[in-house]
Formats: sequence, C-alpha cells, structure tokens
Amino acid sequence: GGGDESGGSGEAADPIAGRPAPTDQAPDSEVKIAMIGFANNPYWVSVKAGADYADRVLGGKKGKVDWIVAGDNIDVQTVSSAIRAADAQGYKGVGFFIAGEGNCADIKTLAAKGIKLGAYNTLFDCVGTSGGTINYAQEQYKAGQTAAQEMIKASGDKAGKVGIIVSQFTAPGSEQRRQGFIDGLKGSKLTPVNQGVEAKDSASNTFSAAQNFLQSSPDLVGIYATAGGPFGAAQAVAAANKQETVKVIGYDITTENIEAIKNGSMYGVIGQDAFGQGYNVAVELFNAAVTGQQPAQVKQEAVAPFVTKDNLAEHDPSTLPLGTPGAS
Amino acid sequence: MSATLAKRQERSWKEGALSLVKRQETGLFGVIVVLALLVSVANENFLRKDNLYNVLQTVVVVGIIAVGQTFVLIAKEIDLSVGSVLALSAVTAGSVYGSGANPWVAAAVGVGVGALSGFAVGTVVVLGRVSSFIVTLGMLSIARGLTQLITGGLPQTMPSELSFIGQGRVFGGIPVSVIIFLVLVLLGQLLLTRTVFGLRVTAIGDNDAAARTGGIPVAWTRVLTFVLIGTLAGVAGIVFSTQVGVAEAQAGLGYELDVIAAAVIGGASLSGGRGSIIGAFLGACLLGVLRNAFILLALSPFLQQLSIGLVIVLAAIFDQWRQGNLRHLHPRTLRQQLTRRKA
Amino acid sequence: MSATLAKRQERSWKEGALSLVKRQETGLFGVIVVLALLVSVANENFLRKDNLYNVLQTVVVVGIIAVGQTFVLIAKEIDLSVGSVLALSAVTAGSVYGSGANPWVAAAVGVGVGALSGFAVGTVVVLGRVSSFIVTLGMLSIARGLTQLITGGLPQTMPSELSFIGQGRVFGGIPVSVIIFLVLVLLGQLLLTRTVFGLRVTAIGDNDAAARTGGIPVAWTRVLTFVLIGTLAGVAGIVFSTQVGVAEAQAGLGYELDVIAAAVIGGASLSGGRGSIIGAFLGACLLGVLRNAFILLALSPFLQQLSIGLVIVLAAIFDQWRQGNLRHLHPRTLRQQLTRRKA
Amino acid sequence: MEPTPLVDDVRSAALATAGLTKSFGAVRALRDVSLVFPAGQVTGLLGENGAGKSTLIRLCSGQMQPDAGRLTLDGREVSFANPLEAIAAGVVVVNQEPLLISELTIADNLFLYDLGERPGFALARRGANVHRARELLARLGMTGYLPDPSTLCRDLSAASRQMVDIVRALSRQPRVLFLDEPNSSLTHEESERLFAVMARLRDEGVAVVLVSHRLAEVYSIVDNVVVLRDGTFVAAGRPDEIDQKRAVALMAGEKKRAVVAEVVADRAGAIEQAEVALELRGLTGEGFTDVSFAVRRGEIVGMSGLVGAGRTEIAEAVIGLRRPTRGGISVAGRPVRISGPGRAQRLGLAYVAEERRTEVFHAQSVGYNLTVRVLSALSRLGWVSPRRTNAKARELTERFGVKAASSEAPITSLSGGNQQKVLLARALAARPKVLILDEPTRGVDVGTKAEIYATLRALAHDEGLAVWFISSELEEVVELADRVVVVRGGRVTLDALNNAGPQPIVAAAMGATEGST
Ligand SMILES: Nc1ncnc2c1ncn2[C@@H]1O[C@H](COP(=O)(O)OP(=O)(O)OP(=O)(O)O)[C@@H](O)[C@H]1O
Ligand SMILES: Nc1ncnc2c1ncn2[C@@H]1O[C@H](COP(=O)(O)OP(=O)(O)OP(=O)(O)O)[C@@H](O)[C@H]1O
Ligand SMILES: O[C@@H]1[C@H](O)[C@H](O)CO[C@H]1O
Ligand SMILES: [Mg+2]
Ligand SMILES: [Mg+2]
Repeated sequence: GGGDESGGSGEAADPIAGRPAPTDQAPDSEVKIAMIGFANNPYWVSVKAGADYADRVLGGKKGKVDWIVAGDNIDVQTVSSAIRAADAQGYKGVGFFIAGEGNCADIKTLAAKGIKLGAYNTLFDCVGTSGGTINYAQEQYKAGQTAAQEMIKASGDKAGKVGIIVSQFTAPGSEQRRQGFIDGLKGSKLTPVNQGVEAKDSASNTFSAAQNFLQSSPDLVGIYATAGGPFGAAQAVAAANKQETVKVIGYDITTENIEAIKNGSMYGVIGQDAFGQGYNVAVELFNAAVTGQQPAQVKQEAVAPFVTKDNLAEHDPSTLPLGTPGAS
Repeated sequence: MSATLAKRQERSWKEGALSLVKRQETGLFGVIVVLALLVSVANENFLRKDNLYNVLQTVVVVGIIAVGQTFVLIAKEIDLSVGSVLALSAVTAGSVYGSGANPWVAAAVGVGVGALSGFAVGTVVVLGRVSSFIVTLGMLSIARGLTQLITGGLPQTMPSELSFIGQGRVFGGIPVSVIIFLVLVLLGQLLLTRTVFGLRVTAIGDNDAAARTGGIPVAWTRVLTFVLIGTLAGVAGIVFSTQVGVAEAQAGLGYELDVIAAAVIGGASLSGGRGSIIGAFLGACLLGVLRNAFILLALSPFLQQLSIGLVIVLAAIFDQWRQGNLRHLHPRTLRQQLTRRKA
Repeated sequence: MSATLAKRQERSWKEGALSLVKRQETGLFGVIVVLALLVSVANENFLRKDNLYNVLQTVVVVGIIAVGQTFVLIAKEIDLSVGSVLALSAVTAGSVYGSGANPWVAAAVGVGVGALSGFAVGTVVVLGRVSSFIVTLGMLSIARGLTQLITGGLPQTMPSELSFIGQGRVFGGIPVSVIIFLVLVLLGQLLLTRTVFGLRVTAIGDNDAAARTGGIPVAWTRVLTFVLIGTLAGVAGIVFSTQVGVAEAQAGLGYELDVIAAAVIGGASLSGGRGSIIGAFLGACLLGVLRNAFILLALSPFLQQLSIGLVIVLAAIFDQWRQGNLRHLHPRTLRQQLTRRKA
Repeated sequence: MEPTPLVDDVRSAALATAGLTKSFGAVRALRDVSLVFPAGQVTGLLGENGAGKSTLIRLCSGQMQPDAGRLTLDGREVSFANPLEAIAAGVVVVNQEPLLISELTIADNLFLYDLGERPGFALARRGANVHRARELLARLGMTGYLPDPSTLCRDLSAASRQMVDIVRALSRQPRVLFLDEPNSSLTHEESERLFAVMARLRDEGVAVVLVSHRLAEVYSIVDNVVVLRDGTFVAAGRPDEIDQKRAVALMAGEKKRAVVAEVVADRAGAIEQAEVALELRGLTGEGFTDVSFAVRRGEIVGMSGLVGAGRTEIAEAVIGLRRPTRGGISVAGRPVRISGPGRAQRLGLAYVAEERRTEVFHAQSVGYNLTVRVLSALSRLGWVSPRRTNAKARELTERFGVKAASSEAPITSLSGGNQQKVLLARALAARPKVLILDEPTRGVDVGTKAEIYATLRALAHDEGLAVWFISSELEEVVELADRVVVVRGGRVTLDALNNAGPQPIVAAAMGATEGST
C-alpha cells in the first residue's frame, strides 16, 4: 500500500485543470477512498501517480486516497476480494481496475450499502446499471480499430501478415482491443498470423512471442501488442534488425515505450490517460461520497491519442507537467 | 470395577478420536487466533462479522479442493491438476447452459466433468503405473487447453438461477458458499474417519502391502480418491464461477499450490497415511486470514506472499518436530552431523 | 583371450557410457525429428536455420534450469521454486546495477542470490528433514515475494553491457544464449557422468542407505545439488532478463512445471537415480518445437497447451513401458486385475 | 468363568503338502517337501535361518505359488490364488513382520478385512469395532495384553504390534494357524500367554504350526516337531522322539566337522601370533551390551546368532552408522573414534551390509556399483577418469569372477550371486585392512557360495586381510570361520576357535539348556 508514501510527500497540491474538480462541500469527517490496483508493468506507474496526486489535492479537504496493491494476478476474484476487504475497512469510496463483468456483482452489493464505486481501465455497461459511480476508461474496441488503421497506414498498404500479442484472452480490455483490431483490418491487405498469443503483460513473454512471429512468417509486416510490455516486441524486432519492415504498435505512454519509439524499434502506442484512471476516479468518488451526488455520466471515455515519433513532443510526460491530459 | 474400566475406556476412545488430529489442529487454531487478535489490535475491522465472512468466502474455493487434496495426500498421491479442472468444470457448466440447458443440468454436467477428469487421472495412475505427480502435471495442461478450446478464451455467462450459490446469503448474512464449504468439510471429515472408504484410503496410503493382503481393493480405492478430488474441484468451479457470474478460462490458475499448501499446513503428510480435513480447513483459513490481514494492515501484498511461503515451511518443520524427527538438531548431535558431513 | 576380452570390454564400456540413457534419448530424438519433418511439410520455414535458432532460443531459459532439475530429480528431490528464483536473481541483478554497480558485478550478485536460495532450500531439507516438495513450494512464494518487494512490481532495467548475453549472435547468427545453453548442457552431462559429485548425486538418489554406508557425504551432496539448481536458475534469470533488457517481477511465473516436464520427458525419474542431461535438453527442445509448430501451422494456441499435457503423460507411460513395468496391461492379466479389484 | 470357544464353528482340519518345491532363481528354497500338519495338535517347524520355513508357510497360505507340489486340506485338494482365498478356507498366518496400518486403531486393524468386504460408502462401525475388539480380547482371555483397542497402532511397541497381528489371525476363525516367529519380540510373560491361547486352539481342534528359534519354549507346547534343512524335509516326530539336542543336531547337520577341525588346528598357531587388526572393548549401544572381541590379520571371524540377536547393530556401530554409548574400538592397536562410514573407510575398514536391497544401486551399471566407493581414488580434482574407472572395474570383475555381459550392463541383469560378488569386490576395491560382511551369502547358490568362500580364504590366509562376517547360516560359520563369536540378546556368549563343530554354537545362540528334554 502507498498510504505511507502519500503521507510523506503529501503536501497539498492544486487540482489539475481539464480534470474533474473536487467539490467545495466540506465533509464532516475524513473521507477515505481506496484505489485498488496492481503492479505488473509500467502502466501502473501512471495510475498510481494519479491516485497519489489526488491524495495531495484532497488532503486539504479531509479527503484521503490510499493506493492498494491487490496482488499479482489480475483476475476477477483477486479484485473482488480486495474490494470487499476495502469495504470491511470502512472506505467510503473504492476505485478499482475492473477485471471483468464479474466485478459488477460487488458493485451491486456495495452500492446498495451506500459505498461509492469506480471502475477504471475498461468500460462496462454493468457499472452504471449496478449502481456504480464512475467508469473511466478508453473505448478499447475503438482503440483497436484505430490501431488497425495506423497499422495499415504504416505498412504502406502492402500485403502481409500481422502478429497479435494479447495479455490474456480472458482479459476483457485486451480482448476488445484485439477484436477491434481484427475487425479494423478487414478489407485491407493485412491478415493476422493467427488469433493471437498470450503474454500476460510481460515484456519477456512479448519478446519471445514476437520472435516466434518474426521467424514463422517471413512476410510479417507488423506486430500488435494489446497490453503490458509491448516494448518487448520492439526489442525482438530490433534484435532481428527488421525495424524498417516490421512495425510494432502497442499501448501505454510509458518510459520504456517512449524509448522504443525514439530509437525506431516501435512505430507507435495508443495512450489511455492512465493518470486520469487514478486521479479522475479518486476525485469523482470523493465528490460522490461527500455530496451524495452521482456525476452526470457514469461512463466516461478517456482520450486515446495515437503517439508516434512525429507527435511525441505533445505527449511525452517527461517534458510536460504532471497529469497533462494526453500524456499517459 | 469393570464398569469404571469401561467408562474410562469410553472416555479414552473419545479422547483418542481426537488425538489423531489434535496437535496439528490445536497448534494451527492457536496460530490463527493469535494472528487474528494481533490484527484486530491494529485494525478493529478485522473481527467484524462481515469481514470474517469475507475471509471465509475467499477461502471457500481453495478450501473445498483442499478437502479432496487431503484425501489424495493421505492415499500417498498428489493432484496438481485441480486449478485447471476447476476451470474446465466451470466453463463446461457455462457453455452447457449457454447452449440452452437447464441451469441445474448445466451445473451437474460441470461437476460431472470434474469427476470424469479425476477418473481419467486415477485410471492412468493405476493402470499406467505412472506417478500421480506426472499424470496430474499433464492433466493440468490438458484440462486448461480444453477449457480454452471450449470458451475460445471468452468468459461464459453462468445462469443467474445459480448465482445464489456464489453470492447468496442466508441466516442473517452468512454466505451460501461458506455454508456449502462447511458442510463439505464436515462430510469430508466423516467420510475420512467414519466410512469404509475413508479407512481404505488411510490404509493404502499408510501401508499399501498390508492393505492389499487385507483384501482392500487398492486400485479401485485409488481411482475413487481421484474421482473425489475431481468432483470437489468441479463443485469449487461452480462456486467460483457463480461468485462472479461468469466462468473464465483462466479461473483457478496456480491454485494447485495453494490447495496443497492448505492441506499440508493442516497436517497432511506427503508420505501418506496422515492428514485431517479439519486441519485442511484451518490451513485454508490461515492462508485466508494472512491474505486479509495484509490488506487490512495495508501491508504490501508482496510481504504477504513472502510470509505465506514462510508459513508453509514452518508448518512442515513444526510437523517434523512434533513427530520427534528433529532430535538430530540438538546442538551436540548437530556438531557431530556437521563433522560427519565433511567426512 | 584375456586381451580380446579386454578389448571387448573397452568397446562395450564406451557403448555403455551411452547405454544408460540411450533409449529414452534416441526415442525422444526420433519423435522430434518426425515432428520436425511433419511440420516442415506444412510450412517450409520450419527447417530454416533462423527458425531452428529461434526454437532453441525460446527453450534456453527452461532448458538451463532443466539441467539443474535433472540433478535434483536424480537425487530424488524436486525443486518447485525455480521460476521464482529466476525472477529473484534477475531483479536483484537489475537493482544492483540500478544502484550503480558494475554490470558484471550485478550479474554475479544475481547468480549468487540464486545459489544462496538453493543453499537455503538444501539446508532446510537436510536439517529440517522436510520434503523438498514442501520446502521449495514455500520458497516459490518467498522468492516471488522478495522479487516483488525489490521491484515494487515494476521492471528493472538491465545493463546494456550485458544485452549480448540475451540478444547477441556469433558465428554467423548463432544466438549467444543458445551457445551458453549448449555449453551448460555439455558441462552438466560431464558433471553428472564424469565427476565425483555427479556420481555421488546418482548414488544418494538411487539408494540413500547404501550411499551413507559407502561413506558418501549424503547431506552435503544434497545441499550442493540444490545450490547447483539455484545457480542455474540464477544464470537463466540473467539470460532471460537480458533478452528484453528488463528484469520483471513476474518473470518465470509457472516455469517450474515446464522445467519438470522437460526433465521428465528427457528420462529423469521421480523415484531418483535415473536421468540424463542430454535427455532434459531434448525434452526442452520437444516442448519448444511443439510450441513453435503450433505457431507455424497457425493452429489454436489452446490445442498446443492440450498437446503438451498429452506429451508429458505419454512420455511417462513410455518410460514405464520400456522399463517393463506395464506387463500387467496384457489383456489376460488385466482381466484378473479387474476381477480382483472387486474382491 | 469358563471361556467360550475361540473358534465358533470348529471343523477341525489337517493340512498336508505333497512334493512342494519352490526356487528363487538359483536358490532352491524348498525341495519336494511332503508333510502333514494334523488337526488338534501343535506342530513345531524347526530349521536354521534360510531352511525354508517361511517359504513353506507362504506356499501353504496363498502368499506365493509353488513351482510344483500340491496342498490338501481335510483330504480335499486346494489351491489358493491369494491370501484372502486361504483365509476364507481357514488357513491363517501370523507373519514374521506384522502387516499393520499404523494410522488406524487396533480395532480397525483387527477388522481390516471388513474394509474389503463391506461397501465403500458404508459407515465404518469404528465404535462398534472397538466393542467387538474388547469382546474378542476378553473371549481370548487377552484383555490387558494390549492397550485399549481404540489406540492407534502407530503408538504401539513392537511386541504389541505383533500381538495385534496374532489377535487378528485368531479372529479369522482359523482351522489351520501358522505362527512364523510370533514371539520373537514378545517378553517371556507375553509368550506364555500366547502359548496358553495356542493350547486352547489346539484343544478346539485347530491345526497350529509354530516357528520359533527359542527351542525351550517350543518344546513346552508342541505335540510334533518337523525339521527342515536346506529346503528339504529332514525328520518329523514327537518331542520325546526328537528331543532338543537331537533337533539341534538335525538342524545343523553333521558333515564337514572333521575337516574343519583339522584346518583350524593347523592355522591356530599362526593366527595367535598375528597382530590385532580390529578390537572391540566393552562396546555398548542400542541393541548390544558390553561386546568385546578381536579380529587379527589373516583371521576369519564368523559371528553367529539368531536373527535379532543384535549383530547388525554391532557392525553398524563399528562402521560409524550408529553411535555406541560406551566402550571403545581400536584399529591396528590404536584407539579410534569413528564418526561415520567415510572415516571408517579411511581407517581401512570395509563393510557390506546384510540386505542386497539396501546395498545395490539398482538403476546403475555393474561398473558404477563396483567403483562408487573409490571415486576419489579414481579422480583428480573431482573429475573421474573413465579410463581408470574402466580399468578398475575390469580388474575387479576378473579378480572376483563376476559374470556380467560388460561392466556397463545394468546391475539388475546379474544373478543374485553375481550381485553379491560385485558387493564384495566393491568393498575390496579400496584395499581395506579389515573386511566386515553381514550375511555375505544370503540368497546365494551353492556354487557361488563355494567361490566366495575360496576368495575370502585366499584374501585372509594369503594376503593377511582380517575378515569378520556375520551369518545366520550355521554351516557357513562352521565351514568358513577360523574363530567363532556367538551373540545372544546383544551379548557375546561364545568366543572360541572354530574346532568343536556346530553344537556349541547352536547352544550358545539359543541358550538351549543342554541335555534337557
Ligand atoms: N523372495 C525371495 N527371493 C529370493 N530368495 C528368497 C526369497 N524368499 C526366500 N528366499 C530364500 O529362500 C531360502 C529360504 O528362505 P526362508 O525365508 O523360507 O527361510 P526361513 O527358514 O524362514 O529362515 P528364517 O529362520 O531366517 O526366517 C533362503 O535362502 C532365502 O534367502
Ligand atoms: N532402530 C532400532 N531401534 C530399536 N531397536 C532396534 C532397532 N533396530 C533393531 N532393533 C532391535 O535390536 C535387535 C537386534 O536386531 P538385528 O536385526 O540387528 O539383529 P541381527 O543379529 O543383526 O539379526 P540378523 O540375523 O537379522 O542380522 C532386535 O531385537 C531388533 O528388534
Ligand atoms: O493497457 C493496460 C495495461 O497495459 C495493463 O497491463 C493492463 O491493462 C491494459 O488495459
Ligand atoms: Mg522365516
Ligand atoms: Mg542383522
């Protein structure tokens, strides 16, 4: 957990423009928000940064945001038991990475008890219908389609094969990105090598999967990685010296991916406002807990910029102020 | 005099009925109580009824299978395939339901698939004379592969008619799944200590030759033991998937190790013959309490993983110690041993 | 006559040097060749030099540890902690480097941590008399927990000076990691069959009592065996992490089962005393070829998992058969067995 | 207070064997044995270790199938495919090693057969079984012989375990009851109670067969004795026809005595001069007390005694596998402390343990088995030289006449006798000063035995090796030893030149009261 760190660096901070503003209403007593996440790839750095920043912003308003790492296996059960434990600890709001529709069962039971629940990373209709407060994420299917169009462009409209690497077939977000991509390729000269290979958000697994694709398909023109560790695929392409012919498209504006974009081994990534998944969700939960009001929209779509060498300057978090929309 | 003797013997029988399992279980229970008190000092939420139900609910799935694993370990075998079989049962139930079947039929088919997997494992172990470690290692892959083939990797919706199994609560808030778990633990303990089958399992694990000459159907008992754990994995699969309403292909990934840990912490011996269902129950609870405590105390989940590992090793060392197998660790003996080692 | 006898024995000794391991290995090699031919009919890329290197490269990590696991299995022990120890070594190296150390020192510290883990396991096994299954099950959790504590779950950058280990190629395209692997296999085979240590490992696994009576330092040899596999897991961790340039906390998750599968397919016996490093190498290759074939043939990745499970079970059954342990499966005997089972 | 009958439905029967024969590879354990075990009588089955008594019992009770021969029960020919069939017919055995489930209670073990007969889902009647067990014990007059039947067998002493097996056998309504050394771990008092039960069974018409090496006790109950030697039937008769002395003579055989006496007399002088290679002074430990004797260079000491006398423990203490609590050991005149087998080896002691099963590396080659103890000598810096290993293996196979296809042949492809030669060769590979052998020819055929004897004699008498062998075969001790040491109950009861034939050895081993009938 990060309660201790946020205590250390917890001097007050100003809200970020262009993001939900904390309510002016003052709560009677401290309002604790739990943000449940994981720690298996660099994507989480930004989510946690958002949650920690929200802690500093809300600190002056009797708000407190705790970052809780639920474990190392991202699945419905693990998330579910972390949500229930947060409830048992008396958190007024719980934000969590939604691992599947199954987590809506918890939203339903806890919302009925008056707890505010926020889901991030993937959009599900059930969040709203179960009484959730906010569901903040990129529209993943659409992102997949974007990736397909960029891939077609990048390959110069040549015919060829594309390798697909997913986190797990059972991870809904990753799966929507895969579906969107496959549908997006329809009608083009690009065809997927197969349905895809699982890499469990690991750069090393992504690396070996990419290697297999490079070897098995001499007509490979692209690799699409839907989840954590896409820079592993870039490494494989660079190791095979095929940056020119094989374009790698992945997700998340992380240090490692930016590095790969800079050195040319990766063509581009799609962002998903990971910072906002921590910050926006925490602030909205706080507001709802204090005011008792739901936000206008439960389902909120995050911006999903496509970042390449050409527009990197507008999206590089290392050169922009913390929390700038579009830079994570 | 004969009457008092009879009474004394009566009492000693009752004492004896417990003595088999006594020490490991009381030790374990003590550890859990101390841990719970410590945690509740730091966070008064721990001992809230809700949280305790919550803890129990998180151990249900591992615990149900640990009941079966205890039988398997007592029979001097092991089953590594339980996590995959759990998933296979769940997605089978989901997809049978998806193809239009009655929810109860779907659940029954799911559990049946678990039993069948166990039967397959048992048959190969008995007829192929292959160690169950290897057979179930293979089954772990096979069942997972089948699971993914069935689902195409996508979650299967579970019938909402069954959702009370995983989500329902009765008697003022006790989760139905917890009740199922407790009933299975009780039945398991009875099956182990009070039925012909249970004693057969103990016999074949303790002394295969004696069991054979004693006329016990050794091969068949072994097969049935695997059928039992397969069935329980199937039940766990239904509980697991109705908790969240969907059956996922990666359900139960890596659970085999948790299940074995629970059974071993509970006193089951890898060398067969010994084990206790109540012990396995407490073992599963200890793991659950540890996990919950780490979340409640806002400690790193990584420390949690580390300490679970330590608990497993310590439980095993404790078991060796209470069996008097650690006398060689007396300082004097140790010195001798060390000099001899160099010899 | 004595001279010709001597010559015959000379020759037969050399033949013999192979004979111990011969059949499992030739059988395995045959299976791999047939499989390769079949795949190459469907996809001519398979037999391309590049692809073969690629296959080898994907098996390097599992293969290196399988060398150690073979020793451990021969000593009648098992090590489930290898995947976690791999990760621990890798992230230790990464974070030592991150704190400013020389790349080589970092790598050495990483490998050293692997060796130390092995030493810890071995010591508990020998002194605590706890089965290595349990100790390494605990270590699996402990090392993974440490790994995550060190990294906070985030990848550690590996020194680019070491990237040639995972990524470099020499002699016209042979990956450096493959060369490291092959050298370790060779050294492993020599260590097993040509050194006092290797022959002692065989002795303690084959017959612990006889080894003890024969003056072999049983406890110490056992500890060293775990140090060996720990060290190899450490080396594998360095290779693994330099392939991608980062050491991840979840590296090697679940590898223990792959490693055991490779060793067992290669002829190592869970009952100790038997096993072959070349066999383990081939076992790892078979798993690699299977995985590669499924990609090349664009078959479902799910079928792959299923068929790997089948291969594990079939390999074990084959092993039982060639040892003549399946005579009871003759139809007549079988009938008797079945009737007796009911008895 | 008249006890109810032990056997409810007495249909007394006699068991007869005709031409029973059984071989284990080259070992002919039983040859053409025809016998009758009459109903209503106790028959004592006598014979040296390895005479074939247990084999005979196994053949009669379905535990093994004979190579040839027939069984008749009550005049009807029978054959038992497994022990259950034999039990069903009333032929029940109390084995030398009780087969119990340690984790179940005494009651569970007494009614273990129930578990096979009743359906698996049925309740196990554990409580009822405890009552049944108490009743059974009361009926047998054995309450108090055992802890309460609800006790786990894991917590029982060796004697109680033995007693559980006995009670279980009695509960099976035996018509023919074999007791294979049932009292070896029982105290005198416990044996007497057991004998009282046997007497009652006899009176109820059961055919009781008793194997025991405690002759005095046997003679206190038997109606008949049968003597086996080397797997053959030697004699049968009433105790007054074959008294204890005669039985010992029949069991031991009379041959070779003269020859041996001469040989030993010949060498006695030379040996007395030789220096002491190994000496035990008052050695005491678990299983043996105050053991003192010496082995000189060039001398073969044969250690005799009954199974369980504690000889193995003495040897293991000398070799460093056990820790003596008192007393001392000297090697070549120097007092030494032996911390483990490695140390013993460096002091020039070599040891071959009694069971081949515990000594052979089963999955390995002949060459490996020959050289495993001298790896250090065959290696440089930890690397073993295949050339030198090879040469060593070849030298050893030739020197000891091991018949193997090659030194790379699996050890399991060798006959038992050749495996035994491999073990002997392995022990000698390190060129020890003292060779300690526990049962060196157990399960070895006659021809190979002779070869092994010749080799040992040559090593001792020509090369000055000190040999100490333990043997339960009297003939072996008489034939091979220069000096005999007899152990009984963990104490040395005889230490003398081997020139008086078998009788004093048997007497010292069994503690038989000489001349009593
Ligand atoms: N399963 C077996 N395999 C090989 N040889 C055997 C086997 N069982 C017995 N023998 C051999 O057969 C011979 C007779 O053995 P048996 O056990 O019948 O002797 P015994 O008279 O019961 O001796 P003891 O008094 O030591 O119990 C011995 O030489 C023994 O080594
Ligand atoms: N580990 C032990 N602990 C306690 N008692 C033991 C142990 N091992 C053996 N004994 C007992 O010590 C006595 C001597 O047994 P042992 O087998 O050594 O005799 P032996 O003379 O070597 O017989 P054998 O003819 O079988 O070689 C027996 O009564 C046995 O039950
Ligand atoms: O893009 C994100 C991250 O890559 C993370 O690995 C898990 O979920 C995906 O949606
Ligand atoms: Mg016998
Ligand atoms: Mg002995």
